[in-house]
Amino acid sequence: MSTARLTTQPIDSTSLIREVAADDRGAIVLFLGTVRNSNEGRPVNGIDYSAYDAMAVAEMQRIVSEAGSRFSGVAIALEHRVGTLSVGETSVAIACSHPHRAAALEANRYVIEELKRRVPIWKREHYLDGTSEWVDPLRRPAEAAP
Amino acid sequence: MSTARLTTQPIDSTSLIREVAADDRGAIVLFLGTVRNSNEGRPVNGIDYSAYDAMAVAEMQRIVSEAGSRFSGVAIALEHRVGTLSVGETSVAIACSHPHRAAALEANRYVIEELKRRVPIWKREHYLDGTSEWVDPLRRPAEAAP
Amino acid sequence: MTVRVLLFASYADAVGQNELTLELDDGSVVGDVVSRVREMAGGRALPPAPLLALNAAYSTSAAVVRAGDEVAIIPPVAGG
Amino acid sequence: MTVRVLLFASYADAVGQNELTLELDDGSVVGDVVSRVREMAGGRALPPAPLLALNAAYSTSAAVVRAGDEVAIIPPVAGG
Repeated sequence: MSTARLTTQPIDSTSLIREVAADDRGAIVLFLGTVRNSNEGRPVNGIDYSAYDAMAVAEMQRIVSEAGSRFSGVAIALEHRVGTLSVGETSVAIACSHPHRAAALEANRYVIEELKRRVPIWKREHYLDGTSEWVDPLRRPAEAAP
Repeated sequence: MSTARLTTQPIDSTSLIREVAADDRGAIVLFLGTVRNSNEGRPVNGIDYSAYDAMAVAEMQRIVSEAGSRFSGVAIALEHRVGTLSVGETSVAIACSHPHRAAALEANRYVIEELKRRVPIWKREHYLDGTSEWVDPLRRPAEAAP
Repeated sequence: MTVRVLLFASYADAVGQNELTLELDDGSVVGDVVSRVREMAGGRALPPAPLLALNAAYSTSAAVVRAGDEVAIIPPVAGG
Repeated sequence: MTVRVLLFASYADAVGQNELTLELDDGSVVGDVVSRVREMAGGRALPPAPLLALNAAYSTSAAVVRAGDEVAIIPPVAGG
């Protein structure tokens, strides 16, 4: 009922929605994380995402499975992209469906918060001035992460 | 930055996402309400949605405007379909974007909850047994609404 | 004076009309429209204090109506 | 015994490698791997108590490692 995967290809959010849609589900919530053109005031022109692939997939699967226990009846499709992404491209997509809206919304939120907290994925931001840096979310205000 | 409208045509959720996407927005949240194949245990094969058109549009615009005040910087595209819908079809779509995920998720939730509470739209459910009924959400448990 | 009255969904079904015009005395309020509709055939299916709108915005029953206004009697909404 | 050690992102840059093998005494724990990596050139860029994984699941530094295990030293994650 739920899937989690890494991909090196552009994410097709419509196909994620199709994966979780079903006639007994009245609510579908899709979350897309996209590459922003700036971070903490610095102009960004792209991000390299890398992962500890095997563990990232395992951890993503654990998260969707936990969400399935917390929000009984939810179906989830989770996909995270790795590689070099340009501004505006989707890095992560989460589609959740449920008979009722509250669970679909809350399951989606659970998945994105847990993903950001514990899935071993890293990003190196490339700035317009030609420099680049590994992003460390612990070194900046929580509000700064998309 | 935000729009709200009624339509008699199938909702194109991809175009709603495009309306709110922008290079400075790291999070996009799409909510889809779809017609379920049952309600309170009764098999459903379709729903007629009708609206007090002028007021529904005005009220939807007030809601997205309120969301814009509560969640500064959010962009919202809200579309509700009226007419006869089959099981699985989308009756309402809400796309919210924001630089950060929390505001995008919370704005989306605000819009769907307020829409259900106050936008003058009604639905007549058609059941598999050939009967039909106006839906009155006040007469049944809150959990029963999608 | 004349006002336009809109009925929807189950209320329109009960009264058998979705739009009508009423002649009201000057100084009438939105609640007077409800009383008049409830006196019509089928009108008792409407609650005594339904949701109301005046010119496409929610209104109290005490709001004063003017010639040409549009009053809507709003059944429990069920959008989404 | 031999264990495989994985480094990522800023930690891999600091040490100049993303994968290495270490010879450890029997009974060694995951924390011993961190100590050994911190003794390597560039290793002081790693914190003394980083996030750790043993065979692709989060682990404490006290977990015992066995021959053939895969230990990963995990920089602050930044997915999404």
